[in-house]
Amino acid sequence: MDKGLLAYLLIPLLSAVIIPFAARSRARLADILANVTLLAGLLNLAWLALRPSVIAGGFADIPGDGFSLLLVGAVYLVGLCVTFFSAWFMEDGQANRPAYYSLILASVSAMTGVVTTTDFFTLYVFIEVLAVTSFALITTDESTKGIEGALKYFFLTFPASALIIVGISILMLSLGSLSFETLRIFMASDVPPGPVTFAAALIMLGFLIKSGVVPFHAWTPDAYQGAYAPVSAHLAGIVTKISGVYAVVKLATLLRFFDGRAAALSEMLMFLGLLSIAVGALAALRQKDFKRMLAFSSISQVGYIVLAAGLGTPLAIMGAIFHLVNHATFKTVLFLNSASLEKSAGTTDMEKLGGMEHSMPWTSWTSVIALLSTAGVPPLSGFWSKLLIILALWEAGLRGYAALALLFSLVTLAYFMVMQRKVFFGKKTQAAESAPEVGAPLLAPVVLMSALIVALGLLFPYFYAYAKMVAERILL
Amino acid sequence: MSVFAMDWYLIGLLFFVGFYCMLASRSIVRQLIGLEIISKAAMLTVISAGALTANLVLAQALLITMIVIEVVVVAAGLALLVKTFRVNGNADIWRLDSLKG
Amino acid sequence: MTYHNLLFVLAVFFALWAVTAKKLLTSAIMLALLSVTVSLIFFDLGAPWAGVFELSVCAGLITVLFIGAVSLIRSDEEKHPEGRARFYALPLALAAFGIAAWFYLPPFLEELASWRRMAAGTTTLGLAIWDLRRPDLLGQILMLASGVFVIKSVFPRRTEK
Amino acid sequence: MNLILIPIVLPIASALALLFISERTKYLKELLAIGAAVVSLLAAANIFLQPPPDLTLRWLGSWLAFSLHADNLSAFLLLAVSLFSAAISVYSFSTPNKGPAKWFFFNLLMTQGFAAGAALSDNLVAMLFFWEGLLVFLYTFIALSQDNHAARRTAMKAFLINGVTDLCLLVGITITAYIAGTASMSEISRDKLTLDYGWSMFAYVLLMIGAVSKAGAFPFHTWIPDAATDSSASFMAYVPAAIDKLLGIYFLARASVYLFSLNGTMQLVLMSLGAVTILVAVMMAFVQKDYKRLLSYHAVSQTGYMILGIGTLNPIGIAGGLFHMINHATYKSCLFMTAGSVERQAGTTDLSRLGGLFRAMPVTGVCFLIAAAAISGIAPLNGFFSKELVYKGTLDTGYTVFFLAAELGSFLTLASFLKLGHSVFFGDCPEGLKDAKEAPFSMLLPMTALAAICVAFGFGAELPLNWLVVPSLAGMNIPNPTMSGFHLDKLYFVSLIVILAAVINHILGLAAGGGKASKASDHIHYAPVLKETYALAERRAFDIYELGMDKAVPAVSRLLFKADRFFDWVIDTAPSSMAGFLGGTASRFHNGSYPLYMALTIAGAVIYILLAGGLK
Repeated sequence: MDKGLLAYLLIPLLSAVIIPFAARSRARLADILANVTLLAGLLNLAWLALRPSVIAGGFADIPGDGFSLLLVGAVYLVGLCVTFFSAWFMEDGQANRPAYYSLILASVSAMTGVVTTTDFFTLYVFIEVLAVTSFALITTDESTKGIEGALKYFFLTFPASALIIVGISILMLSLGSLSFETLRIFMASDVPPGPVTFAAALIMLGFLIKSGVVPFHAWTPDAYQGAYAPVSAHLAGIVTKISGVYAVVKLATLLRFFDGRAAALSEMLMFLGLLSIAVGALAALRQKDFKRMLAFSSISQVGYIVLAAGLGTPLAIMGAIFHLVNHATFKTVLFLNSASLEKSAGTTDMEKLGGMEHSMPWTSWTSVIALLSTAGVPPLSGFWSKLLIILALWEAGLRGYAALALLFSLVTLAYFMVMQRKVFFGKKTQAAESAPEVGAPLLAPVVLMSALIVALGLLFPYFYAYAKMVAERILL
Repeated sequence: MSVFAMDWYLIGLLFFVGFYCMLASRSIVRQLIGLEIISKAAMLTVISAGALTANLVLAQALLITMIVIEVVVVAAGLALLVKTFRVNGNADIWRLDSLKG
Repeated sequence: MTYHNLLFVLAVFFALWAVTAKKLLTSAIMLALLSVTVSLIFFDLGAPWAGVFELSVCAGLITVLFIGAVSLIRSDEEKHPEGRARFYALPLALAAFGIAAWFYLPPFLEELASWRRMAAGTTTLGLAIWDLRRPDLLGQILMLASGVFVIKSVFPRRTEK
Repeated sequence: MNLILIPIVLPIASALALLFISERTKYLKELLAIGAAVVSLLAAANIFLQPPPDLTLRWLGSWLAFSLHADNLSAFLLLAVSLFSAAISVYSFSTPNKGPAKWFFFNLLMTQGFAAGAALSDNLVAMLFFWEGLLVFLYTFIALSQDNHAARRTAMKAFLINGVTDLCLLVGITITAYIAGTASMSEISRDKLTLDYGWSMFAYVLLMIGAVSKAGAFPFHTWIPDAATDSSASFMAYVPAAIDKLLGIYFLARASVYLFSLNGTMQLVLMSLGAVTILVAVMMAFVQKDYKRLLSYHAVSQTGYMILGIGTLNPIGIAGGLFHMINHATYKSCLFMTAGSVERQAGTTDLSRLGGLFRAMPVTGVCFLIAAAAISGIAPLNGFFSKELVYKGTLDTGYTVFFLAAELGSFLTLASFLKLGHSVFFGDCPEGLKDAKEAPFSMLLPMTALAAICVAFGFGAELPLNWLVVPSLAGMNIPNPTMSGFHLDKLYFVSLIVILAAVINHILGLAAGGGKASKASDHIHYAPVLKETYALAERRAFDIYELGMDKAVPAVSRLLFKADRFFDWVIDTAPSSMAGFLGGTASRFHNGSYPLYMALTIAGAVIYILLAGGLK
């Protein structure tokens, strides 16, 4: 475990424990505590990474491998956006308000644990914590759909833990250690891999199930659609990415796919990635609910990351890391906007919405930015990550994969255009007449994230230097 | 056949029973029981692997953590069960199909 | 040896019973018996601490939780009993799987065992937990805290009711 | 800044500036347009007198240099373009309808700028750029000249005809530049292309089609008479009468003697084209009953003389062609201007409802008489001299038949103008026109100026020949023709015979038509054989555009529609229905059923494990 980043785990945990006591008499204190904790953490991280001397030095003196730091930043950012949004979104009478913020902080803490750990079993522990908090968060508003989503999430992903444990025990049997470093050294050596790759494949399978890759994706749309509105942003933006996709990318780097020692697994991973891209995009085309469409889109985007991870070359890993961060930004924007829609218009059914642009311009235009970034339109950040992934595929000689990835990127654009036309553009409908724009506090996180999308796209060269440094550190 | 292979063969049967239960049962309680069976099987693999490699210390250290996790997970699952029972009046997971499309 | 294998077979048997039992209460009790069997296996394999934890927590605490939940939903369960056919098919399916796996799994597992790497030194369990698995302790704390929050979130204190 | 840019940039800039002027300002737009045109004219005169250095802007290497080059011919053409722009902008000062006035001046200045660019371009690609720009503004010019459906339909007709021929020009230029290895006209002319090589024949024919179509020759002329009725007289006086003729003949001359050295066959083709154009158009013109429509057919007919002149390929013929080009622009503009002022004052251009206007509009009448005499080739006006040059050139080639055809055209031209003049300015004045007044000064000024040029170029024919035409020929490396004293030849007497014949014909026609001047052509119109031909022509049976629109286009469009449906199906329906099908399948699959999801997950996991299961 990276001790340098331990504080980012402990402080939210502390806050989470304090909140129920502090908020006993004044419920609002819970919001403030949670927001302050996350904001302070974020500022601290920004100081750590964005000091001029660090930037000038090409991020060379970033602690650890840099990947953790980046993801801790993403976790805190999304967490802050969600808590800030929830503070105004949540109704005042909500009984489980303190518990809600405690759970968010606990999940932030667990995610920090996930991204800073250096051991498979610890990874498993934190991922279980994350999963447990997620179920409770999904059902925050006690709606039928929320409970349904939570239950499906619970039962469809928990068997994955058993697979991970079996993988871990085989790893223990054949490798004798559970640390990442041992596996990396082992894979870099000439020793015949034996059951180690099988163990890794089992662990990978567990994480693939948890990240919602086709054909293990069935829980994803239900959980995202059913979840309490801000929680779906938290869940789609960061939680499932950290609990599944992060581990897949990490394993891909540890297994050194570019060496070809685990070629079968690499090929399987790439196939699953492409399958996810295709199924997610095609299924999203026909959705009628805004959140469900976003969920399918999320599956599709996760497919890109898994595809890149399966390829495993430094360029592809860089693309995967960057896409992971980008996915956190644009999916958070889109899901928070769906929450705004739900609050303002009372529904996320696209058949009932329409012409919302007239009454909710900010929501509409931030959605446009986010969806263009998702679809990979230059110069937004999503373009660069997809470009890196497709370039990596092309360079590796996988022309067919590259072409298909590009094609489904167009399909992404297509379904988002359909969505945008149905929900935001077009003639003013009854729903739009009676739906006012949400207040500034609800818009602030979304606008911040949109600005970040644009900024990451425009300042890509700086980010490229960082991502390159990260990719080199974790691969070499 | 070695003891280890026999053990793991029977653990495989346990996995099968657990997964079959999760696939076939409608009741959320029984789903949880299936989950429990699966995680028991997973625990057995850990201890068995530890015993095989004379690494029981590490295996037990892992197992204690796993048991703690299991308790919380089951508690969370049962909490969900109670909640869904309150809201829907039944504990039938097959009837939960309002989210579709 | 026989005892060891018998325990495993017993575990499978209890699992089977837990799944196929008509009453959920029986299922919960069979699950507890499964836990007891598993903890006996742990003792047999030389992992007493694991066995103790398994016996106390899984066979005890979890069973209590289960029985509480089952008694909560018993009325509904009696009104709408599940179709039994699927569960009667389980022993047959298990037999089919067992016979198929008998030919496929053991060679695979033998080879797996042949790749084993013996552990080097031995320490006590406490030292191992404290020295090697310290982050797991942190995880455990987080897990327990989360469990509390989950329960608080799912069953909040209703002020108005 | 090079002076050479002013005639191009200034009008375009002014045109764009016009768009920002409020609709309510009274004379600002007109004054701006006139000012721009006059300054351009001065700049053009300066360029003509002191040719500035070439201007070359590189685009894509040397192959696509945007080079402007003012040699004698280009400068001459630029001067003519600017002159007519200035004349028309002054003439349009008092256009009655305020609505499209802004657009009129906008189009006028745009056309001027692009025409100047086309005249000055040395590079074929640059010229093509300006040429296509003219096409765009041709469309907007007609479409915006009147606010009705007919104007838009005619605009589309003009656009399509010229668009197709411009496409030919494009292909021709591409092939030419490919064969020559350069797109610069001056470089090509150093080593002229011959027609021996198969592709170069093809290229030349395409260039020729582009040029004669711009000039409005048969069979690409059919939009001009329609435009005469569907658009304004100012437009007719400007574009079909002046600019199009100037540019078309300019480029025909360039292509025929500057870029290519032609052989006898092509000479015959060109001369035949010219003769046919003269005859067909003048036959149609003769029987028209509308002032502007009659003039428009003459505009086509006169093109024939120019093509004939260039087609002779001898110096005198080419000189005649070029001289006729500038003369024609002068008197035909003048004639359209008289038509415009008659229309403005009398409210109609129908010959049967006009008459006796000479008393009311003496200045217009005199201008008409001068211009009509000039177009009919009456000595000593400018048309006489240019036609004589063409005749001389034709006779020098030895093909007497073309000479005879040209003389027949001349006869019919005169006859039709006798009829026109008689029915508009003389004879009885209808009731409604008793109190018609003279046109305003702004209309009379350019009219009289152009009439004066007609007279001046007639009496002093040496002057334009020596200053304009001969240097242009010299610029194209054509030996200086001997042009003095030729009109004392026997041609002079032939012309006299033609004039007499026309007068006799008119008198006969008047007698046959019961004294009504507007029916003076009926004896030929309804003569046997000709009657049926005219009937067919009136039904536009000879109009390639209408033929194409009626017969070829529906068939082709049906075919294309089928093809389009197919491609549409391939690129749109098939993927979207496939995506819809797959998406539908996917969304039907996600039916919310937990056991299905569980089974899927477990099956996926089992397959994954089996695939990953090999220990090796």
